[in-house]
Amino acid sequence: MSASMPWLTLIVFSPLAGALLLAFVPSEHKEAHRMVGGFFALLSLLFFLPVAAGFDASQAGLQFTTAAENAAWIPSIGARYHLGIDGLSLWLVGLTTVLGVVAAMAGVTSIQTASRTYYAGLLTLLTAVLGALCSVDLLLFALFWELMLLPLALLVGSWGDRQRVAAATKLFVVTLVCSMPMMAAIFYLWVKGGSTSFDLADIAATAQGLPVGVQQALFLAFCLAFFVKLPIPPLHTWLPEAHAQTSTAGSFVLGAIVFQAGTYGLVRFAMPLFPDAVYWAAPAIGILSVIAIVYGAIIAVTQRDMKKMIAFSSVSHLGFITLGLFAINQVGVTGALVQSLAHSVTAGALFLLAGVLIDRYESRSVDDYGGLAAKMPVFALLFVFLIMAYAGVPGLIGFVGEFLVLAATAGSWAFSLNPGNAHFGSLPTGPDTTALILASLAGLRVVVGAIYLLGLTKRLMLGSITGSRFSKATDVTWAEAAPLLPLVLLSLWVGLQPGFFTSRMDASVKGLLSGLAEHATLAKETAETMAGQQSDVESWNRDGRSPEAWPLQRKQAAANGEAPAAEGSAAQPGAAHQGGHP
Amino acid sequence: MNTVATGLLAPLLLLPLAGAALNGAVGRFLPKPLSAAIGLVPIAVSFVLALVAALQLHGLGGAEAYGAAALTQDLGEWLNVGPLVANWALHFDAVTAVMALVITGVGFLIHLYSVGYMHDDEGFAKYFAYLNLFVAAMLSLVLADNLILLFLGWEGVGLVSWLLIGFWYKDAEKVDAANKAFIANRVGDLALMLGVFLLFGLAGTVHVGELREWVSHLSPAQITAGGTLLTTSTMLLFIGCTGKSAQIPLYVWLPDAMAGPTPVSALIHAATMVTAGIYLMVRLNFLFVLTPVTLAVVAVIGLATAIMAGTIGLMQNDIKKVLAYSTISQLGFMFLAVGVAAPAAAMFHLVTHAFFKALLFLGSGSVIHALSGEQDIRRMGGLGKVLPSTSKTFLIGCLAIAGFPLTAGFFSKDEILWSIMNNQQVLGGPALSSVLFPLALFAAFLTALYMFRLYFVVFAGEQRLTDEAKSHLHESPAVMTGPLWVLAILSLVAGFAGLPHFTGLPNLFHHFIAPVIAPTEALVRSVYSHDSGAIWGCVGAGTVAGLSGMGLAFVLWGRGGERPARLAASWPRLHALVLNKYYIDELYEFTFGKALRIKSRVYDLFVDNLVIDTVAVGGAGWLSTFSGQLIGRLQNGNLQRYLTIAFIGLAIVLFLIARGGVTP
Amino acid sequence: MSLTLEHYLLLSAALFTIGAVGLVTRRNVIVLFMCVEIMLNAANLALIAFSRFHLVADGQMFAFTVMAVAAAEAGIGLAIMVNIFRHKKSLLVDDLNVFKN
Amino acid sequence: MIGFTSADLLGLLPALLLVLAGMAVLLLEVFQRASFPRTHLAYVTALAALLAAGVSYLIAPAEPQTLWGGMVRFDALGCVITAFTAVACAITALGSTRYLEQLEIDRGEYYALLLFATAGMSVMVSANDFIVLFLGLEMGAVAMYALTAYQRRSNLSSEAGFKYFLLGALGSALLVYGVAFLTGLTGSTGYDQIGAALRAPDAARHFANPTGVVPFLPLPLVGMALVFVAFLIKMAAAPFHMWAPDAYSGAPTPTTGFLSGAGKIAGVAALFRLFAGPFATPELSGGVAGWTTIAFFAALASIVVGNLVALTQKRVRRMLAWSSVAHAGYLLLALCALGVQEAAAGSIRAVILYGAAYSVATAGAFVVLGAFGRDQAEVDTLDELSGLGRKHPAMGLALSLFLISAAGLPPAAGFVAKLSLFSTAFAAGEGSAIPASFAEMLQWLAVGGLVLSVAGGLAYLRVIAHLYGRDAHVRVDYRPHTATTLAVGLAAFLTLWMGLLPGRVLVWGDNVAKQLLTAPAVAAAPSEPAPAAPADAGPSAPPSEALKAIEVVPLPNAELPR
Repeated sequence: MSASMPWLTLIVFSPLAGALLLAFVPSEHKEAHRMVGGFFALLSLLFFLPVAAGFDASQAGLQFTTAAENAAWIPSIGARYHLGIDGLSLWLVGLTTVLGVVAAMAGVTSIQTASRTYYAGLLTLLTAVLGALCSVDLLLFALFWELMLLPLALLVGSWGDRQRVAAATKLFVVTLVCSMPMMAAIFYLWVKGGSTSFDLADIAATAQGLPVGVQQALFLAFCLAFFVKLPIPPLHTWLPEAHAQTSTAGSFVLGAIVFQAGTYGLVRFAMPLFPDAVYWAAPAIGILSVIAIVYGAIIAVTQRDMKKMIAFSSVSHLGFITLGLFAINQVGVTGALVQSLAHSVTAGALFLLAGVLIDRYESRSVDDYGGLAAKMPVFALLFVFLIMAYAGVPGLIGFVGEFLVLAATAGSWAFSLNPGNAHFGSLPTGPDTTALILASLAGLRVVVGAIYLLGLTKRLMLGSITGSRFSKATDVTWAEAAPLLPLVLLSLWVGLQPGFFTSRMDASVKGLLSGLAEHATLAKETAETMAGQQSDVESWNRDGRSPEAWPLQRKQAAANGEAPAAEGSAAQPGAAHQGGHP
Repeated sequence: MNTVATGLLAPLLLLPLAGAALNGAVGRFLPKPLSAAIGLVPIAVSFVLALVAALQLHGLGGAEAYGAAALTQDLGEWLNVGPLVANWALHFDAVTAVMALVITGVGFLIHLYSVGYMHDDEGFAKYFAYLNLFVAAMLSLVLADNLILLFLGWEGVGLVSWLLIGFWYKDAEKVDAANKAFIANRVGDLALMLGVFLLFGLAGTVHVGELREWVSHLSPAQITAGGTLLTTSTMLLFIGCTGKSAQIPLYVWLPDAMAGPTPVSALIHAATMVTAGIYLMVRLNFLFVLTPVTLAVVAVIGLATAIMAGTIGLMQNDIKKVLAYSTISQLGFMFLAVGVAAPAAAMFHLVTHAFFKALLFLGSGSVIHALSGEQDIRRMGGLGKVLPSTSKTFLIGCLAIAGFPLTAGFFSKDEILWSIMNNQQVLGGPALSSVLFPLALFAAFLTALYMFRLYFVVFAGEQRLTDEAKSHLHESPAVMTGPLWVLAILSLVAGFAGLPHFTGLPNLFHHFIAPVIAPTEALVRSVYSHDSGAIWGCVGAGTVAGLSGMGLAFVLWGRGGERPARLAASWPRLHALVLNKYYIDELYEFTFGKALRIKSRVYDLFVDNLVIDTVAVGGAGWLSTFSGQLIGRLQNGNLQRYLTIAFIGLAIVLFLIARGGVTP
Repeated sequence: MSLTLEHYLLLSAALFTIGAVGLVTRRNVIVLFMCVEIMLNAANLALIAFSRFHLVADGQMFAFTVMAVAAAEAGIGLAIMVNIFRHKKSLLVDDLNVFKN
Repeated sequence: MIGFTSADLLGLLPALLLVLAGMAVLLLEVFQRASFPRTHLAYVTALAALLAAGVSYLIAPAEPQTLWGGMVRFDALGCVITAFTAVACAITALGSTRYLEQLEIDRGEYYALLLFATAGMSVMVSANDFIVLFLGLEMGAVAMYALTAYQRRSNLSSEAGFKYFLLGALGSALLVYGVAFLTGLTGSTGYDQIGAALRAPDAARHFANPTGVVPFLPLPLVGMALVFVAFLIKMAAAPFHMWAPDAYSGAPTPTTGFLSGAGKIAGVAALFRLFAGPFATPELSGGVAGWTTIAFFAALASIVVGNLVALTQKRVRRMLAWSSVAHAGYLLLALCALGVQEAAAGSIRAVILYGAAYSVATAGAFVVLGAFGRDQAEVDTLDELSGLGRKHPAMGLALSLFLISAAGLPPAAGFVAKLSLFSTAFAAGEGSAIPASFAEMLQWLAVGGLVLSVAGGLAYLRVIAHLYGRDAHVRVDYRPHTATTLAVGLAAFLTLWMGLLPGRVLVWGDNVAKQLLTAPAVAAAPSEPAPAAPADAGPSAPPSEALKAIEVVPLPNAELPR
């Protein structure tokens, strides 16, 4: 591992350097702004390449932390400049750097006025998001987290429709209000730990020593901040309006880049800090996520404003992230992370596609369009391809995340309303009734999603051409298509070769899960005391069928030279089966 | 397991894909013959490869256990997350061989036919790209060695079906039909996915071979204890199959899917894609035999679909819709076969049906082509003389589907009928069989009735053509009639591949796929009670039903006249009910259309806008602004008020101190 | 009856209260200012009484300081009042109303 | 007592420097030609202030010393706060010159007044005796009254000045009256003597209730409360804040920043010296009815009132005035924490950082606001700021930075400062010295304060949104000047530096805390279990004795000499 260079620092701060440089470029040099913006976003991506190449997939812990990246920052309060990257954050960081370049490209067509502000805001935002995604120190994370807000509000509020400022204000206020309890929780934990350290490990030790009730409250405070970013209803209310009002580039930034920090916050901080609370809250969060999925999808059906439709669809799509994470198994967490990538790529692409039309014809209403495929065949091809990627057609990126999350949900014990069913191993642990119901309901998105996505395709692309202004419509230009191409390629790459991505997550995900299982003392106790109270179906799962019977396990056991009858949990790190195996 | 790694499978799958990519990328710049060649050659090569693979597989045969012989090819990792492992791995066993041959064989003929049929279409290259893509997706469905890859193909064919139904996308109705097909399929896909998840939860694998192995290790006690879960999972899989194979309750998309080009209807909506459900159930027959409840449900649903679709088909006036309902009905027969633990019969009927239904569709395409796009049979009639090849081959198709003795349909349908009685123990005794059998006979009767109604109305009697249709009336070119004749011959002779056992003659087909369906065979054998008298009875009854259907059709429509109309008038309500397809479409439109939209509006306007946005978020904002203004109003600029408030503050401070004090 | 510390403190409190009540009730800004001066002097009285009581000079020193500072304050205060009168031609507190929220 | 040494002089050297510079500026004003550009005076003022800041940084003692016969405490607190206020003074002076020119009120006494005010604040925080405290306070206050009413031609300015003056005078009266009661303990005005008396073994007698029936106000408590309220008036904490919005709206714009920033932290620092020194007894700080309680309710009221009303303002300066009320509330929150032994050091440190961040940012923000305008018109409403950020990127960015800092968002100084401040409330909640229910209330207040701070943050964001939002306002322009640029640059640099690397300031804070909490008079108090004893001793003392203890003693000379 080439740890000699402070790659993470370079990734995080190269956009900021560009933002500073932009301050010296006169405001009328639009081309120069684009060049600087694109170059520094690209620089960040280039610095990511050695990290991706040198990443050690077998290691669960943080990597690429050089001495300079674990140094005292504010010694008197114990805050450190501590960056690190692991399997959980690797691709989030990588994708963000790619999306930064895409956003810079999107600005070329979408942002016609005040381009310097756009690129400066974008680059600052990138630094904030990347910084948040690399932070291990909670204060540093909080700093980057809050730093995201203003550039975001600026990007959303500066270009777009008349109500954009109101929308940006709502975004700012709702997210800031919801992040304040998290700030309070961070301070509280810091104080509880003796006011000496903000480092994740120390804070975790403090957190897990607190009474369970307090842990739960703090966990909720963290979740509030992250859920509003994702967003989970009823915290989503800022999203549709912001998307509808802002420019194409603003929508892209909002819809593709920013929420990743929410995902990251959950896996890096909220979950590992409060294992007991995670198990405690999992059923409720599962139900909430499913509500998000179904609710968002259903609302999207009748939206006439295409950006609002994609926004509500995003609410639905993003529910899969929390659903997967709180399934608390390897498939789920991996699926949630992949879903996070998938949503960035596909929803971002849809916003760009919608933007192409909106920027040309200045209408967000689907009723104003029709039959464009005849005039814009390449555009139609891109559109259908990305719609299908978004709808979760197998072989494309959208399928992987959704499928993994649904599989994990159906097989999860974490959602069980009977705490006795809590299970501290990895998948599969057999079906739980609640989980099955949740998976079925979440799966409704597959159907409802098809209804509105195909409806959208039909209204925009298919049918006969409406209106004389489309009769001379020309196909997408290179400038319009360029930002889409990386997204198309990513859709295919992740869809066809998800293993390339997931294999680098595996070790860290396992580490996260074993940590959760290890430290969830109360949940385990409850599970043990209640293990007797199970339905017939559940007990069949637990007792009637031993994990050794699983073909895969036997194959692995055989590969390890073990007898097939060896304890099944050997293949499941951290497993703690309660039921007796024959 | 006697599996042999081979390099044949990847090209088999990838060649059509390459053709699709090539035609999709540059096809529109190429001359049409070249596009057609790019479309045809890969399919032809794939067919040859499939044939080679099948022969190779045949050479490996011998062992009786399931999966005894299979060719495999692993193309690398796809999904690998913890226990969830699914590779790009292909698996070619007997059932796969049958499917692959049908897909590529019938597929090739339909491609060939399309060259003529689509000749004047501006989207010629695009059409062949889609068609090749379909073949690729369908092949990946049948070649998949795990359920996730199968699901890829499953969704893939749905996607291409969407593209092809909406091929003429400028017509909004066709687009609606395409969307309807995709959405209905997605409902099934969801169930299928859930079934797979449940299986994965139970067995810890999605690999078909490993699943079979897992099943073989289950003890009877475990099967009893897990009955609910196993039944649930097979039921979910079955619901998935009803989506793709257009059975109750998800059949509604198929008639509308006729909006696509006719060869597409022949390939996708008759011969191949819609049989995917049957294929899946046969593939997983080792699971279905564990759950008799599901089997019974499959049988009942299949038969109900067969009858219902038959009655609807009787009333339709669109030539393709009649065939569509016929397809649904025939698929119902196949489901019935699966349900009565006769997967071999189901597969056999699948193959023969692929021939004669493709033939019928292509024939109808030929008619439509000849009549410049006319599809309403009321404006046809008397075409037998004008379209000799088409009418002859169409007649052969009708005979085959009606089960005329010694045609392909005769053998395959009778095997199903016979299996109902023969396997009655599997269905829990004679009670269910004795209900199913007469109804199945009725379905067979209906089949003959509506098919020959179609034949007589279209080809016999006097011409009722529009002037426009008359002006261009011509027999189709050889590139179209050629495939018709090939399929006609197959429809006549294919039956002999599956001669019934009880005749003592070799049932080649059954023998070929026996290893795959061994678990079901074993179950059937374990409860089998031989009764040869009943067998001949079954065959006879089936034949009589078919012939009487033909006869009635001749009586009613063979010579024209008012009889059908009078009959309809005497049963006005029943007629209206059937004519309107039992109002099922309206029901769906309500639940997935209107009700969903209403719900959506309510969520949007009431919950989202009013409750969350206006009341909760807006309310919080209003509250803070309002209280801010209220407090701000104190600040009226009057110094004396400031002083007063300061003194009040001071008084409060002193009160606080006085109240608390420090004294104990 | 001899005057005790209490008497002085009560007087001081009374003066302080008079000043406070005056501040709230009177309308003329000069009177308001005088009321504040009364309060200051009430405090001075208490200071001196305590000083005398403890026989420590600090309080008296403070009182002198307060007087000196009060003079300075009066200077600036009266200057401002003159300025106000120049603008408003009025010294009523109700006329000081340019600031509204 | 009599006579003083060079050490005494050294301790007050920064204040002396400021006063001398003020006098020099006055003389320069008198003897110069009319055409002489007053800008030079601004540079002189800024140099003197920065020199004073540098000196106070350099001479800061390692151990606290008592000078001037016990009347002045020479320690880190005084030095640090002097340095901060002097820097704020320098920023304000540099930022004022162009403003004054435009309004044609550029005369030397303005800068002299600034310097005197700074000197007064310096004396106030160094005070170890109520006389010195009062002197310093008034020195600063009188200068600030004059500055507020400085625009003589302006109706607004005079009225603002008068309101400030009258409330300030009321505060002075309350202060003196409160001091009178405290002096009543021993007759002395010295912090150390009063503290000793309150900490003496027989201190309970000062608090005893002679009758037990009538609500009785123990004199030291009343004295403490009056002194506290006086300072609450000075720092514009609710409900004693009413003068502030009017005064801030009327005063010359750059002055306002100085008034609200430097003035506030000087007051808080003086309070900290009192509350960590003589008032650091359980009876006075007390969980239920001591200054922690007062601070708690004042903090609550200030945070609520300040943030919510700021949200509704349409005028920028008035909005900043209201949110300064909220900031006073945050500082009071830290003051609550001072009452808890475990959190005391943290609260002092937090207040130092917050004070530094806030005073610099506020001064900077008002300087920028003052620099916008044309002819005699000033920027007042939000609309007038429209598009200025686009038109003048540097100024817009700087103003945004100051507002971000005030809103407590990164990367500006306010972020870490707010963090430190609010975490002290949590630390206090963990402490043992106050009732658990109160601790919980304190923690919830911190959470609520954080959430409410969003309202204030929104008010700031609205300004930023206008800066970048719409088209430029015709009437408003930026009046460029080197001095202004310097002032804004200095403030911006400090804001960023303290935001990203606040370590140095926090070290100062630690130093201050150490010196303040280990001061000889106080050192013994919290570390020994004894202080808790008086509270216990109270009930054990028989009532008769308690009565005797406060028996009214006739004055030695019953009749005062005439």
